[in-house]
Amino acid sequence: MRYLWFLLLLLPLALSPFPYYLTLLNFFALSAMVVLSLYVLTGLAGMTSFAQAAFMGMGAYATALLTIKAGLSPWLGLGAGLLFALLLALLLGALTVRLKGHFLPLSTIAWQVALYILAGNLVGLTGGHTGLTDLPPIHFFGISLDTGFRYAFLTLFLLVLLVLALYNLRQSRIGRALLALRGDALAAASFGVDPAVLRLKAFLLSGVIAGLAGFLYAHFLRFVNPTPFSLEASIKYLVMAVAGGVGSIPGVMLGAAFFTGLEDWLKDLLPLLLGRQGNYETIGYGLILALILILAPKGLWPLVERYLPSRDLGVPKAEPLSLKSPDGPRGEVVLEVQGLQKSFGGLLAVAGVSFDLRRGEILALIGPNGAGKSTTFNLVAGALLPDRGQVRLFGKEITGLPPYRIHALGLGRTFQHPHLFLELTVLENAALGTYSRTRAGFLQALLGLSRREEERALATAYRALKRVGLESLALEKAERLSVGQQRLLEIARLLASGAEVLLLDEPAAGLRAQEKREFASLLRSLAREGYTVLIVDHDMDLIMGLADRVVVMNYGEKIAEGAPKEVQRNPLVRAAYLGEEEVA
Amino acid sequence: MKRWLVALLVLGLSAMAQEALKVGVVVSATGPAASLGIPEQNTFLMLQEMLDRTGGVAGRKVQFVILDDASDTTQAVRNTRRLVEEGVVAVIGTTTTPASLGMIPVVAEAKVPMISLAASKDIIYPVDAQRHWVFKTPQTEELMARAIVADMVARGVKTVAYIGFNDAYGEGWARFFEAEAKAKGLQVVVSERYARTDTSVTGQVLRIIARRPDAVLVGASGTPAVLPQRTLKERAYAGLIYQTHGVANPDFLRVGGKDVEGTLLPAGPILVAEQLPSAYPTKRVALDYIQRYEAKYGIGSYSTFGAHAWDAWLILKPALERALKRVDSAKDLAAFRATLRDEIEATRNLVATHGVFTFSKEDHLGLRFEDAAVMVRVENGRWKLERTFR
Amino acid sequence: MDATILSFLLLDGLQNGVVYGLLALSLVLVFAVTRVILVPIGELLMFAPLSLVWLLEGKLPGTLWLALVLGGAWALMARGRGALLPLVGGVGLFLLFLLAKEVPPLAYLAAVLLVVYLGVATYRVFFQPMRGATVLSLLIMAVGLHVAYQGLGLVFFGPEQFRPAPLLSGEVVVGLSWQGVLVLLFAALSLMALYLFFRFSLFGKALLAAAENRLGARLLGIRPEEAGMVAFGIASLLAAFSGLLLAPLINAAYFMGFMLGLKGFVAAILGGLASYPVAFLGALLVGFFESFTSFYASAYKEALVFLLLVPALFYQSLRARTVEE
Amino acid sequence: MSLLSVQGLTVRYGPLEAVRGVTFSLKEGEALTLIGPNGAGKTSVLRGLLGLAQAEGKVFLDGAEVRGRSPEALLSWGLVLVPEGRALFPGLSVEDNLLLGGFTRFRRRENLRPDLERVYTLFPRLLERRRQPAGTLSGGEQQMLAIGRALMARPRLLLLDEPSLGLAPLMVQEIYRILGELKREGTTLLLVEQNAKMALSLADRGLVLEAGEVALMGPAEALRQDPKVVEAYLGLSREVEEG
Repeated sequence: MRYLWFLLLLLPLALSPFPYYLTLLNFFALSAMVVLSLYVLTGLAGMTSFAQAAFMGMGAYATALLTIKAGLSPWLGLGAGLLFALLLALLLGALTVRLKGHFLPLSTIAWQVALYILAGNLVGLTGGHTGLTDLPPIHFFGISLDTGFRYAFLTLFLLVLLVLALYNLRQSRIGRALLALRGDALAAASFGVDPAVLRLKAFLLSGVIAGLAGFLYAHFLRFVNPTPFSLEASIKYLVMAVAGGVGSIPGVMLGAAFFTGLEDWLKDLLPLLLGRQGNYETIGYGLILALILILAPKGLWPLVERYLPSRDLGVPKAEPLSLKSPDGPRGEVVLEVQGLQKSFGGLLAVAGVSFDLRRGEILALIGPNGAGKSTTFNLVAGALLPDRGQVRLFGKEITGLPPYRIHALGLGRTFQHPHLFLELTVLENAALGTYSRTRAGFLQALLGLSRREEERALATAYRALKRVGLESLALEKAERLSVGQQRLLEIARLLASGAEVLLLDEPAAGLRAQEKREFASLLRSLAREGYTVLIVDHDMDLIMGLADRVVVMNYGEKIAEGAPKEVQRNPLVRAAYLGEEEVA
Repeated sequence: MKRWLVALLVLGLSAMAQEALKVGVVVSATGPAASLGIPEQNTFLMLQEMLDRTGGVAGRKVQFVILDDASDTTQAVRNTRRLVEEGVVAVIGTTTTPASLGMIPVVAEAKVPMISLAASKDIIYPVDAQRHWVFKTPQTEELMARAIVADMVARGVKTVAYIGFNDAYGEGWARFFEAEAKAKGLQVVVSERYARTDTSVTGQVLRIIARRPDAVLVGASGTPAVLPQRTLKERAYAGLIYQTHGVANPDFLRVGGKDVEGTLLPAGPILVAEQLPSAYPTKRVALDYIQRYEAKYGIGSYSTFGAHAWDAWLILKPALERALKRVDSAKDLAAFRATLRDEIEATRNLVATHGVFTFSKEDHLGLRFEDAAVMVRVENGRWKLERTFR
Repeated sequence: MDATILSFLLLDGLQNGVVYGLLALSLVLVFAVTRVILVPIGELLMFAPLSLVWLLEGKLPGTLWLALVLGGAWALMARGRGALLPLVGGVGLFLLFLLAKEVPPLAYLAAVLLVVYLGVATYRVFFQPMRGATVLSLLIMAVGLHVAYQGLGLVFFGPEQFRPAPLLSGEVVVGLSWQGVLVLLFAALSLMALYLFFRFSLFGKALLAAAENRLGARLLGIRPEEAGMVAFGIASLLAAFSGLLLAPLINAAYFMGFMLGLKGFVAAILGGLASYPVAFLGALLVGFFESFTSFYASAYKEALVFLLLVPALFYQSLRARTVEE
Repeated sequence: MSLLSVQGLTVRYGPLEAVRGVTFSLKEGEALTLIGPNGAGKTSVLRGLLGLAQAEGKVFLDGAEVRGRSPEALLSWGLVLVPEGRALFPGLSVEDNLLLGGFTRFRRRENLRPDLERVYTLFPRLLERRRQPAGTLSGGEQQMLAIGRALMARPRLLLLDEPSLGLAPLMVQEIYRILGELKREGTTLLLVEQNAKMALSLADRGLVLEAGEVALMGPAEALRQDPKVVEAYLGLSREVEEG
């Protein structure tokens, strides 16, 4: 299917009688590369950049300087261009990817403006605003790519390769992790994703892609000056991406094609409509953009996509990854919590809680709303930093480690509200669990070298789905699942991750009676296999029949611990739950 | 699909207008250079009307295909390719230097003659394989800087400060003016930049005043050139203030008002056509243009920029006539374009509004300093001829 | 540098800074209430003096037709009783413009009302239908409108600058014109008015409430679309007045607005897009910084002004609490 | 005639049904409580009722069907919600928060002073802190403020979502004392609670929600004694089947 993109290479042949349309085609390809870099950044990683044109500029100026001033081959220029774009991305990324929310896009505006002015004023180096002329054309096996026709083959070929590479990326563990990161950094981190590092890598990739577009731009125009690398240009690319639909590859490509064509089309049309020459394109451009945003807030592509057949991936058949099944003596202490304390503002949410978790048991942490259960849970899982106290996993201190490190040691968690990625399939959601058990990096993913590992990861995920009984829904989008199924999917994701200690945060909330019973029996059988479960819940009905031991909390303190029956009779517990008169 | 339709439409239209000779025009009708580009565009619209009335060139209709580049390089290149494809015999434009530079490889590749309307010498110098196809009508900054520096020297100026746009225009002027000034023994004490959109240049002006230069040159175009001058006045700067020919439009006087009284600037002679001595070669042609332009767009509406466009046509028209005699444009467009280029290069002593053009293999500007520049002073809200260099 | 230069630079920075400040306040207000980063505020600012110039020359500016068209769209979208406001407003505006030709006091009023009407209509027609969209989509919409309005500005007013006569001419002292004093006074006055509005008027508080907690405000009957209209109204009002007062000093033109808006935006970000006083102080900082960089390194001025953002963004990002589950 | 009548209310979040076919009604002056464990759909009932979530089913106020539900429209009828999490304006002062509670009435040029005084009489603590930003109040005080703010709108029917959530027991008792007082004054209450005992001690009738459906409905006293309710909360008798 995806190889159909190679059909784009037929376009220059079809358009060869119309050199102007070849030019448009080249510009489309260049814009498409830049918006693809935005796809990586915004569509996958959830960051927004107003500095893509600056990365282009890096690629363009690097090759211009090398080829004009040093007389070197454009191919060396390409290397230099990519390197410079990468260095810039590294610098900006290191400084900015940790910025939160809208701070990141705003800081890219600052970089963009600053770099533009730098390019315009370092006259000796960059030729200033006037620019550098007379770039040599690219030679390819002795053929000079000096016409729009020939150049279109190069740009389109690279574009198609890029598209395919990005499809590979999207289908890989990295793509999944990026999407997860965009939707929910905490959930991603709890499956071994280091958010800052992965974001930085996405930023680098995006910068390099834009740099490549810049290189191609420079040798196509054979002239560089700062205007094509201005804030306005960056905004234009962002507009293309968002209007087309930044969440998918065809979406951004559609945006690039639409807006590349639109301006010219408006140039033809508006004078006819208005009976006057010139000046009206920008107005029409702005208004059409406004219309798209109002009528199709997610971009044009989702409108088109509806009418396209969706493709069926099929069930993975490869050999699952070899995960070590839980072993070790039952009853051995796997998780040790000592004197945990955490306060928010002045409020002491957890006041010195200690308990042990033993292999193969189901321990329930219960208590009324606001008792500090969830906080305790998050402290153990690494989502919060404790003020005091210690947590040891398999005898190893994990206090204060980030979630992605803790996960690697064999602890997995679910969330109070299922943290799933609704636009991904059930299978992909489960496969996210395998992130820390797989190795492929960005480069392997892009080049499609991680396919085997990927298939095994999917097979692992599928096996986990089978284990919880969701295999029939594997290819559905996760948004179609009921609450109960979502909870099961979270468990499947845990199982696929190879974690042995499962921390479940209110897994039964919102389940119907029958679902609860099934859920309970699943947990019990997991415990029998040697998994260890810590469960936080309100649902006494479930807990009392399920847990081996219960720890009861109220007002941040542990008020009781023991077998369910004992705990039920504890007057402190009754008071806490039913609001019966307190027994002092 | 849509592109095909458009392409077919374009082809169809061109088939219908088989008779017409198409001349491509790229101007900056929007964007930062719009104040220069719009009079150029107006001139072509006016020319189109005239040609439609008079029946064109050598019995052939002429159609100007005018495209706006929004002062943007990429857009200019796209426009140029488009014009080339639409079968234009020549391209005129564009308004700004960087965009014109960007167009050069395109016209060279397509082998179409081009007449730029932008300032920089880089556009036509050196005449290499690519610039073989490129000519231009406006005076270069180098030429105008020569006029300014000559005037400064004549007035005994020793030290001079420069403040110009932070763009290609300001940069080009800084480059050529500072070189020329140094060559003539002037000392450039400070060189500042500001943006067209700046709302204040107090910092730059204070820095200039602190160096007490004998004269200040403002390297800016259009009404934004007023701001530094007014700030200099407000800060009681008493020295001479020079502007470039980029301000030679009525709006500069309108916005500048009292603040720009006494400003000195080099300009194409057309700016003060009426005041030129009757022997001045360009006077008649210039007055003719002014009269036509004002008849269409109103009294006092003409600027020197539109006249560059007019000059381009004055050059192109006889070249077209000559080329039409040699080659049939309908049969062999490529040959016609090449011939047209040769005929443009063969232009000798062509009297236009801004000077007398004589092209050669080495010189694609073709203007002589003596004819092409005069010094003008603003007096009582009007342009006053200060001196000619003849 | 000596004391004279220092004082000139400070004065210059102050005068620019207060205008950025007013724009920053408008941007913060609009962002807090509607999550829109109002990029076209610069165009609104420029429309006021340019429309005024046209009126004083006895011509109807194109902005009037733009406002009326948007008002018509607003009326269509509002339907029912909601259409009354745009319809009555539009007719009133049109009549006022007919009366205000070459009548300076009326022309000033007309220019202000035009921009306010245009601002509110912009919200109703373009942003209100997008409620619930992401900040990024809203930003892209704002950018689209900026592009369209700037294009329209060129069509309506041509490429050159215009300089309406100052309300007060002459200089108080060297370096400070009476018009400049007027700008400072207006800034002080609007600051006070805004303070009083938010401090003492329940409507002002309702606006703050809508910005602090949308759900809470809805539950109390503060309609988000009304709050949005008021926020846009106030922002356009400030922009219109700033534009009218500033134009004689800086020469108004269609292309002048964007940078002004962007600098106000820088200031608003310095204030974290949340704090009014910090945003205003940030604006003064931008003004001073700009003034001094234009003295020391004029070519790199914009670069330096924008890089001023980077440490501020870092500080705010560090301060912003980690988002918990 | 009942003040509020809800028929077949179904609330959806995307494909999820959080509430299925819930029907109940409420007479003037009555207090009804919706109880049930977490995730049972209690809050969703309120959201659906107010038009804050996608909902089907009919809602009648004073016997007239409400169409085009929105919080603003229902507010003008006198239906006021104290939401979970309270949705206060933390940067505004206590008094400003209260005054904004009467925003719609203020627009009708009604005097808010007497109401303000009434709230201060009910919650003397708020009077002490009237100049403080709401964000600096303790949890209990914030809950008082949220209720006080709702009272400023002169509710005919006051909806409260988990007013005891996260509060210390003394504070919970204080809040319920005040709710009792409001009830005596004739305010109709619809109370969503997890704290079943507390809620049932206040309400006239109760409705137990389980997995989005009505499991039990009846007089509060009866529910209080009903072992099933205790069971639903503490799971005292039922054993989970092995499977």
